[in-house]
Amino acid sequence: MLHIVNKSPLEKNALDSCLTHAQAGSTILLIEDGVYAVTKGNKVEPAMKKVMESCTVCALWPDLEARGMQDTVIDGVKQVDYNGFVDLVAENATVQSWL
Amino acid sequence: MLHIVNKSPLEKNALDSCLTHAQAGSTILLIEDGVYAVTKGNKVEPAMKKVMESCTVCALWPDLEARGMQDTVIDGVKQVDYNGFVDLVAENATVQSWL
Amino acid sequence: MKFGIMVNEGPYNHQSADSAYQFAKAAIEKGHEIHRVFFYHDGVNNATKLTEPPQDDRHIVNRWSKLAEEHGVDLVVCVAAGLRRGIVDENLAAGFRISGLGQLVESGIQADRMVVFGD
Amino acid sequence: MKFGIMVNEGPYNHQSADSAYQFAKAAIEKGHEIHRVFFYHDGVNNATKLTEPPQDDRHIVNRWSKLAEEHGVDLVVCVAAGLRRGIVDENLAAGFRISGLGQLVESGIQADRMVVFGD
Amino acid sequence: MTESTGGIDMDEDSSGTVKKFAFINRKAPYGTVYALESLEVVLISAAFDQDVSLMFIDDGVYQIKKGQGTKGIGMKNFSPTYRALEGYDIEKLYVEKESLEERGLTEADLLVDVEVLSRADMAALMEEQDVILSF
Amino acid sequence: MTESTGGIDMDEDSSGTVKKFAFINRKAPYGTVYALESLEVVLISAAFDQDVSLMFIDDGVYQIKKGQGTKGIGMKNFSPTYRALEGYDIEKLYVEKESLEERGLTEADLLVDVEVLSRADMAALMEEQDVILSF
Repeated sequence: MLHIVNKSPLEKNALDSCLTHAQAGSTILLIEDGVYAVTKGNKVEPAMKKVMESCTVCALWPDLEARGMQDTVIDGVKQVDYNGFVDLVAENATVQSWL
Repeated sequence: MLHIVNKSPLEKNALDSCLTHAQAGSTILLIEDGVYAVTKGNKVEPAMKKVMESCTVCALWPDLEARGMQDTVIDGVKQVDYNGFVDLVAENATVQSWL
Repeated sequence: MKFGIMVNEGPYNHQSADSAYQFAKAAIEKGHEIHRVFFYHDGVNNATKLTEPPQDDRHIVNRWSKLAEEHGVDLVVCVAAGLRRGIVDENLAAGFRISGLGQLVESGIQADRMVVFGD
Repeated sequence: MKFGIMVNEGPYNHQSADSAYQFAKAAIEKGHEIHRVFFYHDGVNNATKLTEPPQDDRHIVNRWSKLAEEHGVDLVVCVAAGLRRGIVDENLAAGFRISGLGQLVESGIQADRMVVFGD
Repeated sequence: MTESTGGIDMDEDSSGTVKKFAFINRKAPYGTVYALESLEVVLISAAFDQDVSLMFIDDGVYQIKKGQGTKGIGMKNFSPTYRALEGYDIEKLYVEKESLEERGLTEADLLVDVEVLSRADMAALMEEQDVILSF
Repeated sequence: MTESTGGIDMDEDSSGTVKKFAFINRKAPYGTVYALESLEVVLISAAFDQDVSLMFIDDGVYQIKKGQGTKGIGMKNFSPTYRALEGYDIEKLYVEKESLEERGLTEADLLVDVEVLSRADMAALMEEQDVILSF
């Protein structure tokens, strides 16, 4: 399953809810304001590092770059562009957006 | 100062932010999805009880009733209708909405 | 007392358009004056005359128009926000007028209170 | 592969309309098919032809129309959500059509993947 | 006509296909329109003979709280419609236990029969779906 | 014309009145339009000779993060406008220390000169205002 989160982790509970529901082996893609979750020093950094032990975490780099956060991404996060986003959707049988 | 919060306390950080900024003596009015904050058993009940020691907490009862939460309001919360909402705005020199 | 109101969300999608209306109506009934209702962000969508909600639902746009007609409330749609979202003279409902952001700041200066409704 | 897309927010106010477009464009460039883009909730506001954003900004509505024109993408606006928000034949931009919610469910059945963009 | 039927006009591709459709409701009613317009999709989906599940998690559990009365806010009370779902053969309603607990609610507060699942079971159920529409 | 001037046409009531106006920014840029459209109000407010303060708290601090580049998302990068505010005599920009810290940011990450305030000082400053516009 591909989980997509587009909300800032400190503004809304969408990421929290995603993290407590994502099964081991899932892929989590962060887009839009969701990308702040994988930036160093954010309050949710420990939670993200923990989920990365069992899930693949990706972030859309155009969204990181728009927000000036491209140089502060947590190690191990896979950065993708819109083509990579399309590939992730194609590779996973189901897609769940956490709105 | 009158603080207005219209967001669910468990979905967004608006109430949190309001509670950490409201000065003693302020009035906090909960409207729309914000009214869930003053319902018994909600995770934020202890935080609401604490702020009630130094601030007046009000809730719009038409919004409580719409959501079926009118019978489970924390003791000490002042329930107002739209007329009471108008009075609160008139009584306080400044109004801050936590969107 | 003179109240300024800012509405930041579109009708039906968020309750803020409803809350703003209920507040304005109650204020008028209590003898206060609504200095202006300023529609910004998606709030400009409150001003389209093309809205046709289901018959058993409230008609948010007509409700505003009636408030303007009966109580002379000044309903101002931000021109820049309106252009971005397709709210222009062509589809503007009765009682609304299109103007600039200066009208919002002016309302903040002239009104005794400013109340923001949004998301 | 066939993708269905659902867009739940209006243009300019939320980035989801932009993300959905960028996704659709990339999918087509990679040789996939967009089965349908279904506009629901405030997403219906993507379909107004009255939009005039500032000249130095992207034109979200025209971008969708071009996608329909060049790649035959089926852009469907929910009739009920559109009526609530004033999106009707009169202000419908080129390339969009108005239809029922069944088109969304049908897209979920026929497409290989369904991706939801919203708030 | 198109409006009331939802424009149902299945072409040959879709007849016969049965997919697992999940409608995931995470938002409170009335504050935003998502709960109401989600329900409208659910009703339409009944005509397509799919395997439909409704899941209520986070603030979505408030959608089916008993005793809603909307006269004071001037909006339509759509909560009775959840009770009508059974008549459309939509019977799989799942509510998350932890989401209820964090809000001080129990199964007795709900206006319709549901199956209460633990968060872990809800997560597992999500994983089984083919199409997930989130509101 | 109306568009570029913001329809400025002060009548007698308002000339001479100076109020403390606060623009409170709590949202990240680009994900929603609030940051951009808030900035448009701020620019217009400069023409009214009011006592204007901009406060950045919660995700609002992201609005003035250095190094924004929006080519990839196809949107306009409006962050340079914050640096132009000084030319409009809008010089009171306040950023909350705790909000920066929770996001791993420091003053050095910001693209414009600001005064960093503790949450307690920010709260006290809010209390002094006459008109608060929140975005």
